[in-house]
Amino acid sequence: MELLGIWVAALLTLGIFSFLYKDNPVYKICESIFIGVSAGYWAIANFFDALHKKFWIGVFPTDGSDPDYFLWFGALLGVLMLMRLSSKIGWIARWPLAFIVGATAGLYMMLYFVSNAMNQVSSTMRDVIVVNSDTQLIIWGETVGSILIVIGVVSGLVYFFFSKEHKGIFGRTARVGIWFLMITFGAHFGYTVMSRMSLLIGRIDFLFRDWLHLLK
Amino acid sequence: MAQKNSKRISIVPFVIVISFFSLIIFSQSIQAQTEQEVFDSVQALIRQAEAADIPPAPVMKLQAVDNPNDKGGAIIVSWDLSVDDAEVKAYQIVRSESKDAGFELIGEAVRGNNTFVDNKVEDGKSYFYRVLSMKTTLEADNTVRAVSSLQATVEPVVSSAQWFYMTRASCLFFVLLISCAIIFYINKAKSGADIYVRKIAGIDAVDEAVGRATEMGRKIFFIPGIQDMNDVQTIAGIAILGRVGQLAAQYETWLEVPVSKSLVMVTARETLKEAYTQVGRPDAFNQNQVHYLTDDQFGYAAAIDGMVVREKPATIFYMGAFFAESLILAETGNAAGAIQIAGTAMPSQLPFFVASCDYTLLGEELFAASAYLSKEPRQLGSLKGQDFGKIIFMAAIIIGVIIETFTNYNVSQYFKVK
Amino acid sequence: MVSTIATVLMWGVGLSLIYVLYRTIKGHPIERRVVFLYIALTISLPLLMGKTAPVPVTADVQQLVDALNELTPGSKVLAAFDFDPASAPELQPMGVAFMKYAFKHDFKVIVMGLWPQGPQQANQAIELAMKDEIIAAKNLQYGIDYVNLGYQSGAEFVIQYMGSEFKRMFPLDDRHIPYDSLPIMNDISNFSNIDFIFNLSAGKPGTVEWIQIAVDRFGATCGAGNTAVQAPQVYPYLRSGQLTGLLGGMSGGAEFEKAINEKGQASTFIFAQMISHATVIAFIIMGNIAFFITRKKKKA
Amino acid sequence: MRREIPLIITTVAGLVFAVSYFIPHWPFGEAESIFGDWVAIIQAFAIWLGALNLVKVSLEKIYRKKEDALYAGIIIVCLLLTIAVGFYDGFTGGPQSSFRDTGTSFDWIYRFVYTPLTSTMFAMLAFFVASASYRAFRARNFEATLLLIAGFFVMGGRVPLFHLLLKPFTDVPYFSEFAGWIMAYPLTAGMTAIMIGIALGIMSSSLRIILGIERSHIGGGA
Repeated sequence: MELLGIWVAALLTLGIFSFLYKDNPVYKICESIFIGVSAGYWAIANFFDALHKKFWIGVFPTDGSDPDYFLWFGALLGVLMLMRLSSKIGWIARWPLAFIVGATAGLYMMLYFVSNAMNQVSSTMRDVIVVNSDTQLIIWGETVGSILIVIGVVSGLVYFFFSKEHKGIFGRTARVGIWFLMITFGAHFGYTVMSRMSLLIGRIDFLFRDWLHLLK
Repeated sequence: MAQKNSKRISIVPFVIVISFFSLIIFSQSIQAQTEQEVFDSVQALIRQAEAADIPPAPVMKLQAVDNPNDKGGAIIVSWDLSVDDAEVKAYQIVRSESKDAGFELIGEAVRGNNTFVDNKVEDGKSYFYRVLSMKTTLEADNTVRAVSSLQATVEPVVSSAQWFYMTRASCLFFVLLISCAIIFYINKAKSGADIYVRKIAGIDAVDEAVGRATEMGRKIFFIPGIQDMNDVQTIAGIAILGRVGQLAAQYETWLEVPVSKSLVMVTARETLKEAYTQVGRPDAFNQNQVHYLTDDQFGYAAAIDGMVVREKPATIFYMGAFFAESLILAETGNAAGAIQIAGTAMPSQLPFFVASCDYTLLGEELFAASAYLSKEPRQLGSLKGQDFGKIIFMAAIIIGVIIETFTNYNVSQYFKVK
Repeated sequence: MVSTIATVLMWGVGLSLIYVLYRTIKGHPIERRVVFLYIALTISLPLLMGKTAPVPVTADVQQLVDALNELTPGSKVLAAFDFDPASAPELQPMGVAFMKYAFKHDFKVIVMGLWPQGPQQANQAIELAMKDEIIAAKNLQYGIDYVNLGYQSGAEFVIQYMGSEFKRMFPLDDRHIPYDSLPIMNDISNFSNIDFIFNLSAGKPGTVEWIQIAVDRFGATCGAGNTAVQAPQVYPYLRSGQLTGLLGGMSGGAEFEKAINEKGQASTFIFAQMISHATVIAFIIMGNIAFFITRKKKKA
Repeated sequence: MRREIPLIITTVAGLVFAVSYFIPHWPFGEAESIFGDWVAIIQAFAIWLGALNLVKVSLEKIYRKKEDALYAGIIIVCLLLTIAVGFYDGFTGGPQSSFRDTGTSFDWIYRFVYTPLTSTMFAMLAFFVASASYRAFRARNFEATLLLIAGFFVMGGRVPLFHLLLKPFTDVPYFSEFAGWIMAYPLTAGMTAIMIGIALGIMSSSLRIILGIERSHIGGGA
């Protein structure tokens, strides 16, 4: 089974890569298999791990604890969600959707405000002069860095400020802001290249090692 | 009008932030500094304790308190490490409802840890705790023997739920402040007040790009990304499509919108039809300008790829949510020599657009552009409210850094929310 | 033998770039598929050459290793595997190295995933770690020394409820054993009983959500390994101390393997990674040289 | 009715989550827990909705005998096959076992069909990045130049590439440290500004949803 598996995996890999030459039926077949298997995988995982584990065990406990009747409401909302498949009563799927949207909005509002705004403001608000606690000397690399962070954050926010025209000192600050943003995107760019190459290395390694046995 | 507005907004937040900081500094300066004394006494105790052999010395300063700021059901047991911490295998936490008997093991904390949170308590009941410093020794006959010494709490402790997270008070203040600002500006925009939005380079370039396509007699492509209408970026993209549509209608240039979601197709058709009508050219609108390709990510990219190579459009717009296909699209457009204007809030795709397109709307600029072009009060008001928030945070950072650097006050802790 | 041929071919590929540069300057850039071929070669050949490269351990990685070193035997570590096989080349080596480290240091490991594929990847990582001789000798028991809680739907909401009660989200573990029958979970109710969270993340839900909820709301300590695409987005959390240590992409994995002295997959890949970066850099430079020459000509 | 009920549901759910951040006491703490269970269950149903919808769309394609009917058929067969194998392994595995245990047929599908397909899909991006870097990434203005230079140092510094080039002269990994410095300071600064902006954006849209000013998710305008 293992050997058959490796051959199947290798052929599917090559099938997807055939897209690089041009879009072709083999690629489309592999892609269709992918879509089907992927949806099936998610469905199975959610059946056993979420619906069985969370709902079924909750309302029919096996360890003698009290059943949690509230879970039935959750299941009811879930079933309403499935109504979307019908065009006649599909509108009722908006109820569970409204619940999810509302809950997410409520949770996100505080999560993002706290972790991404307040705590970041707090971490930017530091003594910019970094001193080595033993020698009492200024650590220049970190001090310059800390000052850069303050300048970068403030000028970046100025760039994303839309109620005032970018003129004069405001405009020049925004210009500095965009430099910081560009360095940020540049670093993102470098990391993205790294990521993509890693994935390809992983695939080629599979072909060479497990399939062709060129590597040990 | 706009100028006056922007002046007012830049003073109010500063006043708020400065008064917030003054309050902090005032309250901090009246706090006594007794931390050091407590620390010294503990050190003295530790020095007094002899280095006992077996069992390890008991923990010190054991205390059990109700977990503050929670919905009840938790008690925090904490102690100062045994002086023989290095020998200790684990601190065993035992609990009883009476002071002298009926203790049960409820958990262990490994060496070096000085707290244990007991999450299995009932609110309203009194509990007594004991912590055993336990170590195991291997006897001559190869059996493991555990020895321990204990320390007990004297006062009973009761857990309860609290009504408010005190540590989150400053957070609540800023949430309310900014929320009020957003609601205020939305209402103001709804009542017809003029809300100013600054110039955005990519949007200014739209006229030029459409004009160029007209001169060259070639097509314009508008690509609204691969997400459905439930994504705010797609909605923002469609708002920009309205503007592009108006210009295309005026210049009589063929605008083509290939989409990957059927709902986007319907919306884009309506938007374009309206845009053509607004500039008095409803007859020039053709349903087939907006057409569906495929839902699939790479399939969509490959199809557009083919269209661009065959038809060599003069201008291509990418406005919406893009994922990995952004690369393929931007590369092909670039090779075909088109002017490319992109806008997305996907941080991992922005670098590729910046490097290969002529103009790029970065993140929030996309939403601002959409607010500016659609003139919708909800969007305009929110934009202004968010700007208010930005000013608050900018002011806080600048003043905070100055205070932190040149004084001894620790103001950053009031922004750190736990 | 294979590696010698690969080395010779690699030099050939490198030299042929000069011709590519010449063509590009002349205004006849090579076709897209030829670029594809170059990438395929500059990744395949270095892999076959079987070389490694020295990796200096960076501060972000060292911070994570330091935090792990501070944990004592018996510490309870939550390992959240939030990725799918698509990102496995980057994250799986980190997962394997972490498991080896944790088992060798006698941590109690609790595995879970917010992505359904995560627990399956974790099983593979544990399986591989168990093959290590030292770890095999320990004869670790499922349910006592480690456990796989499986996946639960609800993304960030799962973390939110784990903050008050793990059991509520995982009444059964992955093998359908009730929570209360697992000795390892005996004195674990929520994050307050967990000493360290190690998160491997390829997107959403992932490190950002763990920080926002487990760390900022419930006071846990969290270190993470991220795909390189996501890593830059979490750097602000690193500075603010919300995140304790970060492994970014393949190079982060290789540095981690070096720092904890567990040579693994990432270390063997880093040479190919390096050559592929060199190729991309070369292509960017060539493209831009041609761009500036043609622009000058137009102006003149 | 059709409009009001979803609106009320949204507001109640949103308020419970926002308020319980500040008030842990009954009823908010409890309501939050119960709602959280529901979210997990609804999201699991949503995944099934997606799978069923895929079947529906594919069946429609086959019905209309479109050119991609063959592919639609493959999708349905693979989907049903995976689900069938998963159910079989999940229900017949006996006690203390899981559908994802090593050695099950479902694990075979995972290892040898799902894994190669999904990872190869993403691995293809490596090729596209390379060709775009050659044909499209130009230092066309100051901003793009800055971006490419930062990318250059990060790409070369995060792997031992520049370190090896410098090796004949010094053993200190200057380029690695410089790449680390870019990440620790300028990147962190830019990213923090973006994060604060996004946080405010999410806050304002959440606020609009909770207060019922934004209704697009329930199919209504302003």
